[in-house]
Amino acid sequence: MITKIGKSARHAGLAAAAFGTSMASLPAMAADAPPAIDTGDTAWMLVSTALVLMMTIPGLALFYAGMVRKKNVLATLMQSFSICCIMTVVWMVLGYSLAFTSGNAFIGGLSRVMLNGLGAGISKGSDVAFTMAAGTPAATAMTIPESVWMTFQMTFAIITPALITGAFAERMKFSALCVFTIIWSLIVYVPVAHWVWGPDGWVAAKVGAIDFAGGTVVHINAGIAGLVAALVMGRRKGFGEDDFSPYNLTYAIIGASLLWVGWFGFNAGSAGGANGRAGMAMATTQIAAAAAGVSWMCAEWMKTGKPTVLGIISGAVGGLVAITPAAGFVLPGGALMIGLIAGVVCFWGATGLKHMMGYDDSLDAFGVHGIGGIVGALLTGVFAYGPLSATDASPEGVSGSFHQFIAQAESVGITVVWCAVLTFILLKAIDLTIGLRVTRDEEMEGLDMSLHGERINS
Amino acid sequence: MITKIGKSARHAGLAAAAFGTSMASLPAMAADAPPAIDTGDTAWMLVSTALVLMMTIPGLALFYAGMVRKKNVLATLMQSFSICCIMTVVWMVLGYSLAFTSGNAFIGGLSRVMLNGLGAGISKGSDVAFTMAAGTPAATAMTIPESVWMTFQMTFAIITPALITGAFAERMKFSALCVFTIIWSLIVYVPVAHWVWGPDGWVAAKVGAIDFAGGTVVHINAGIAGLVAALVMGRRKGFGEDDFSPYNLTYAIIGASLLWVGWFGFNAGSAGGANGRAGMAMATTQIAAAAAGVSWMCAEWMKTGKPTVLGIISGAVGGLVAITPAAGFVLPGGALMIGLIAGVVCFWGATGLKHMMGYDDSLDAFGVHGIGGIVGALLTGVFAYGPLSATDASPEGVSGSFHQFIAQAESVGITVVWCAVLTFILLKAIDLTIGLRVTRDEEMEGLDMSLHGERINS
Amino acid sequence: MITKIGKSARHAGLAAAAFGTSMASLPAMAADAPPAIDTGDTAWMLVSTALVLMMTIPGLALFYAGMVRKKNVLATLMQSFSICCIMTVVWMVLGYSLAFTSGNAFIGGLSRVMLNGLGAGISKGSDVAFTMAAGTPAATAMTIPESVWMTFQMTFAIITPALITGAFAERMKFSALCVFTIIWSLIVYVPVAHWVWGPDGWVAAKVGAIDFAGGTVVHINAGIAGLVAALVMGRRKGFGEDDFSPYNLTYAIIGASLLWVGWFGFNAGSAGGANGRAGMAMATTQIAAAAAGVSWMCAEWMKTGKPTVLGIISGAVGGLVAITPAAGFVLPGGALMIGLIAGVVCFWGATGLKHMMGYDDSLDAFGVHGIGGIVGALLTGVFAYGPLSATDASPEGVSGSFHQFIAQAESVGITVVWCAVLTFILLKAIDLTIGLRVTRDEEMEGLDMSLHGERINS
Amino acid sequence: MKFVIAIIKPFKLDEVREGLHSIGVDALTATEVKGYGRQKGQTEIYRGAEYNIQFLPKIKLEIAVPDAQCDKVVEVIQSASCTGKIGDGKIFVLDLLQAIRIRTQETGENAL
Amino acid sequence: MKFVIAIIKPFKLDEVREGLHSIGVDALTATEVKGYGRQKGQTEIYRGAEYNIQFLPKIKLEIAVPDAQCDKVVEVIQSASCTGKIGDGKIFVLDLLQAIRIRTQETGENAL
Amino acid sequence: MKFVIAIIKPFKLDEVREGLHSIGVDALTATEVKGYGRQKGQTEIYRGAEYNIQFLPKIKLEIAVPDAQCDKVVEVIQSASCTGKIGDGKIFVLDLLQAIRIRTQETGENAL
Ligand SMILES: Nc1ncnc2c1ncn2[C@@H]1O[C@H](COP(=O)(O)OP(=O)(O)O)[C@@H](O)[C@H]1O
Ligand SMILES: Nc1ncnc2c1ncn2[C@@H]1O[C@H](COP(=O)(O)OP(=O)(O)O)[C@@H](O)[C@H]1O
Ligand SMILES: Nc1ncnc2c1ncn2[C@@H]1O[C@H](COP(=O)(O)OP(=O)(O)O)[C@@H](O)[C@H]1O
Repeated sequence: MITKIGKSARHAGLAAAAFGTSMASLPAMAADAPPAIDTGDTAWMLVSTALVLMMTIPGLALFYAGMVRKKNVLATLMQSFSICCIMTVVWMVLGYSLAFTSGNAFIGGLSRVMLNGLGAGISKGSDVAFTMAAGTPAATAMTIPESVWMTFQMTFAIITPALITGAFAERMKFSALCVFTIIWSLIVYVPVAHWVWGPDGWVAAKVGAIDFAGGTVVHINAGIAGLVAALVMGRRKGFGEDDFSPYNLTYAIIGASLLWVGWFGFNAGSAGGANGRAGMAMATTQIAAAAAGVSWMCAEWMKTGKPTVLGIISGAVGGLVAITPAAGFVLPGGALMIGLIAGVVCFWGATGLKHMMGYDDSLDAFGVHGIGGIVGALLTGVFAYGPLSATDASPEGVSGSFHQFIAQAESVGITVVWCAVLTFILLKAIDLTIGLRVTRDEEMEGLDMSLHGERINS
Repeated sequence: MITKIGKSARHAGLAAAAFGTSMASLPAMAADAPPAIDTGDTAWMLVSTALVLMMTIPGLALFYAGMVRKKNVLATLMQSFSICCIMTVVWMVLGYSLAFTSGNAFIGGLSRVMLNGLGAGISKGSDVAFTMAAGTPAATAMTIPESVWMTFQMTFAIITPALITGAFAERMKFSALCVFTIIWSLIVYVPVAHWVWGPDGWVAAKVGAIDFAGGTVVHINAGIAGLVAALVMGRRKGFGEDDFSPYNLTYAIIGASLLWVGWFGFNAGSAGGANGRAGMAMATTQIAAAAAGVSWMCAEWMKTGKPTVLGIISGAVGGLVAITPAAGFVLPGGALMIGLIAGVVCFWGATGLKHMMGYDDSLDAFGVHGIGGIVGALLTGVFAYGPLSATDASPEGVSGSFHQFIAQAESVGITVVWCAVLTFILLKAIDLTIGLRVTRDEEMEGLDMSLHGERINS
Repeated sequence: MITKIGKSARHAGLAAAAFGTSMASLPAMAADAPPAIDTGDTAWMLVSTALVLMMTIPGLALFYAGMVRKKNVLATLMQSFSICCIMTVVWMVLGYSLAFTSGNAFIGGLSRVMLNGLGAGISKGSDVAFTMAAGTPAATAMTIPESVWMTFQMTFAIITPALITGAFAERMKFSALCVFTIIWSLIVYVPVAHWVWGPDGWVAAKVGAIDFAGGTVVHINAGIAGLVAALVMGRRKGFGEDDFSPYNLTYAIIGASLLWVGWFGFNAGSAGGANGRAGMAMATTQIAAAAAGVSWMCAEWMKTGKPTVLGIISGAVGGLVAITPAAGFVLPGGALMIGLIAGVVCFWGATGLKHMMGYDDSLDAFGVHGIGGIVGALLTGVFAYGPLSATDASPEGVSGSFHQFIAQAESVGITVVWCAVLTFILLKAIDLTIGLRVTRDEEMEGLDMSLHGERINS
Repeated sequence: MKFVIAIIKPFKLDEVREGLHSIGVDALTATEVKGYGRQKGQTEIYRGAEYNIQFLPKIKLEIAVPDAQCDKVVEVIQSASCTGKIGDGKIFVLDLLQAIRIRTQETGENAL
Repeated sequence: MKFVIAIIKPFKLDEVREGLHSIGVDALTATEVKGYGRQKGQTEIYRGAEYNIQFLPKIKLEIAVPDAQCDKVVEVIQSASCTGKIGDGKIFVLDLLQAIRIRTQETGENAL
Repeated sequence: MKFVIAIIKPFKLDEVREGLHSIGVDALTATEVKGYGRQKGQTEIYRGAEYNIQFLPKIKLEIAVPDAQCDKVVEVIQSASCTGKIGDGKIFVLDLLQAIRIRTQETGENAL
């Protein structure tokens, strides 16, 4: 059986923004005139876009770079930065159109290739608010210009492949990374985004599982791809023997902090406007991140006797991941529980599980994003609170229940399978053609010098 | 005689936001229907919350970490980050309710324990704006959801204890820090916040002194607590003899810069919405910070012959502190004066005074935040400009005068006494139970390794 | 013949904000009552101001500091930070009034000296939106308070001289820098800003060239001043022989990333509100930055065999510069072309051209900002799309054409000549009085220690 | 006793340490140094400027050894750190008059 | 003359310097080094992975001393830097043929 | 052979290297060190606290030279790095028993 991830609820968020909080747009919607934008909602979505961009550069770039050895710091930063550049072009040329325009149930259309027509809604004296899939039965009205929606979604398409790089840090060829990013985003990310968030995706069509801000599309996707990559590429030379201690955790804390701040754009921005749901999503995001930081720290303190910096920031990021699918749908108490659980489970994922299995997920892309994403997706089914996820179509919303828990589990399963299979095939194909991994000597010398001809002098 | 700190003016800011700038809410307020939120105000307060969070992580964390020795960099970062996590939970569980719900004149009630009922205002199609203490005579209407107000205030509750850590950097036990943070915030911060900003606090009830964005509640409170802690804990081993030069001032500049940027959320956000007062608060904040940076730099240049990086950033932060109580109430000229004075006085506080008295306020939590906060509170009484602080209740607002200056001084006195006494008792109690300070050997080895088992490799 | 830069179009952006997207202000404008502010537009402009401030501190400070040698890291950071402080005061005291109030065609008036009267628009219950040059025929209505407009423009006045410092890094006296900043901003920046953006500037009066967010006023101005400074001051000792490799490119990446994020405020904020043009400006900014990063990287990869971190970030910044004059006027396809071209041309400017000519533009202030600014200004004339730049006065807007291209070229020429001549005279005057350059020994020892008495310990 | 100083390529450190371990030498001191030698001419590229980076990162090892073990130690370092490419480094042997273990005050070969 | 090399725990630096000062030795050169020795096995924990950090931060002191002062210097360093715990470090004494003070061109013991 | 150790001011590095190059010495090893000596008393000012920074950054050069070249090398270093101000540094000469070039296994003066 096929499960349905999040469309109704997601769109509910948007619909609430359109109908609820902005009085200006109400009359416009009623008449035949195209709906005007709401400046408050637009302001918040412009900011959210900037915040999510900041999550990748410099947030994630630093978070990861702070955990590698000195000889790989620049190469690790380069991965996030170059993915930001590459994905922007990919999204602009093809990705956005395939994900967010009407096509068939499996993939969107080509009407926005090269962002053709994006400027149409702007005209002197009256900016038109975007209606996704306008003219189709799946039409979803928003209160912001399409350019803002497109760019906001672009930042999600950027961070997802960037998250994966944590799994194969310190050993992947840069050319392979570029090719992987382009193809993976088009064959894994874009379809899943269309199924879940697109106007006519097949998963969205059968309401069931809910996903507020991308726990499945972004985090589980990235985590699973990371796990597959870690398995396909093998361990770093010296794994378990040499000194792999992080060069400068200061960078990792700056990165984690900017991820946290930027996540307000990710989660509260997913409300589509500056409304009550955005406020609640910000509150729950903050609470879950903090609770997970505390719970990882306590677990570690009890187990090893020392609470570490790397521990508390990893916990906080794990909490942010776990609250992502739930942010706009749970009450503060639920967020607290999700955070506390996620912190402990991610601690186990990044330490116990990884060491038990023996794969080298260098910076715990799977341990934090994969595990945290799955925990969050499941717990969303437990703690969802009806009135927060209410929509016109389903006024009572979705509440936590065993049935909902199962629906969430199925949606996780679908994503895991699709992502794992395609990622595996893609990596094997790249390995057979241009090769995935640097040579042993390059790895020993460090990627900074061998791939980019630069080094940190200090 | 007991003075009254800021409530009327503070609420004036909110009231202005509610009644003045957002047309949408006007009709709603008139009728019996619950007031709708204003999306523009909500957008700005969402952003302000993110900005104030960014002040603590990574802003303050880096500002402080950049001034310590290499062996304590991570431990110093850890203090701000862990306080962020811990205070979020404390605020959610108990702090917010005790500070911002109706109770008695000294402490709030328990109606929002665990943020119970926070989700009530969000319903499909019409988000309700928050009215603090709704149904009581002290009711204050806002134009944003309660979730946003709660989270915005949470970021203030986070940064206040984090500021204190500058006073005892490089020598406090981490377990003692956690305990201190939890108890101090509940017995010092929360009551003062209630007296000043809560709906029925005793200080607020007798209008007199004004405090726009928390000069008293946040900065004087933190500065005095820091001074007491520096005195109770004693100096660092080697103080005045060994080389205590900062490891990497780059971090301190990044931190000071992010504090500056984030302070726009702190001060302009304290207007409660995106209105003229917010704009003026942003302008005065910018001017005072810059003027104080320039004046510290010049004082130092004249005295020692060299303008230092640490000097100019300390001055700027001192200016930001000093303008905090005044931001929305003074004209640009007043802000310039406040900045110029604060820069010189904080220079004296962090250099002359500290060395004269011989206490070891490691990173000048008192010298900058305490002194700067007091300077600012007093000068607010000198430079306040009536029309900017006008409210419905007091249409001519508060203008600078000798009488006002005295009122400000009294409010400072109350805060100083309450904070000093309770902080002292608390620190002594912790010292007698779990101990405040690391052992001599741990201090020599550095807190990074001895407390957290991590180090910066470089 | 004299060309006209941008006024009509710039004001068009503002007018669109005032008339188009905010329904609240429409009735107010119609009547005689002063126009009310729009909270959504105000929220976005408050945020944009914070973002542009973040571009300079810590963005640009880190971008530059990451490229110098260890002994000059703090001094380089100090340049941006102190310019931020100094320019704030200059702008407040004199700059804003001379640039943005009615005066004559060449310079503004003195009515806002010391920001006199800035608080007038804020009154209890009704904040008045700013109308620039109210009461004159050049009146331009906005939807935000004047305090916000003033502070937003202040951040532009800050970043422009800060950009120049890249050209003479590692060798300028700090006192000379302070003097240069104050005078240069008043004799070069302020007049050009008045001609182009002021209410009655002579350039603005003869519509022709267009400049959305300051490609001419900010980037060409800074780039040319940098080139002149590099020529006047001569090369660093050891140029071309000693090891000048960057101390820590990590800082440069953080800086470039924050520049990118902050540029959303710079470009999308130049729309004057949260409207469709802001959304489109954000989208084109993102696309051009990414495309230029990719094109520099590819050019370098092909030429030297290795894609460098410094390369891709320089390319991205070059793309951001180039899109600045075009951001709100071009479609995504045009932005892609501008980015791709700018990346390659800036690569040539910072590598080929510089080495060919032999000047020591230390951090490529001219190579990136000058060249990128010129490329952008010219290409704006090629890719401008009429409907996006439409105004009431010119409903069909400006479209790319050979005629427009020539107009753009002339506007570039005017700026280049004015800036080059005055900068040259100013630098010579400073050199003859207090001296421009540190002594040889100070340069060898490093500016951190010799000018500021501080060092990075590591 | 002898004081052996070896300048090696950084990424050879682990191999050398393992080699020494296998002959029972389990104590040494390592320092990050910059080497200048024949291997000059390696260029790094910053903004297209090909800086001639004359000082290259190397690791300096210092090992105090009993006379009897000295040749063996030199041999092991040499073979473990040799790549055959320019820049492999040098080994220097100095005479060591005295050694003291701080913890125990032991002296001479007992202290190594 | 002798060339004394001491490897000590970083946090003992100030004590050693004061000890040396008290016997009139006021010049030395210090280097941050990584030490590998018996003290191995210290573990650092990163994300629950107990990395065996084999190289520990140490400070290396180099002090050129007149023959007459050598024993005293060694004694002072030994007693000031001894904690009795493993990893305290070593002191090595080498022979020093010549010393030159760059500023004045003085040589021999006058140059120390 | 001799093992020359020179402690110099950091900004003299390039000049010394050029001086050595001019007499045909093209290999050396440089380390960032902290020097403690007469030049003490330099104060750095942090928030008005005049810390007495006793350890100043210096560069240590290590150069293995054939006996014949030793005096020349010392002379060149001395003259290139002398500023006449306090803190210029020292040059120490030790005896070098053996040298091995790792790449080729050459030994003795051929290895230098
Ligand atoms: N005479 C010397 N004195 C001190 N260090 C030396 C000497 N010769 C070589 N070195 C060190 O050994 C390293 C490698 O030497 P190099 O000449 O580059 O390669 P090779 O050993 O293959 O000839 C140099 O970078 C330098 O650190
Ligand atoms: N034979 C040696 N040669 C060079 N350095 C040594 C030698 N033995 C010890 N060291 C240095 O001394 C430090 C302390 O030695 P270790 O064996 O850990 O403790 P202990 O001195 O208490 O036996 C080591 O980390 C290393 O830097
Ligand atoms: N006896 C010594 N042993 C080791 N290093 C020394 C000795 N004397 C001086 N140095 C090194 O030389 C540097 C310069 O010495 P100093 O006494 O400051 O100046 P000067 O050489 O002009 O007398 C010191 O910082 C220290 O690194």
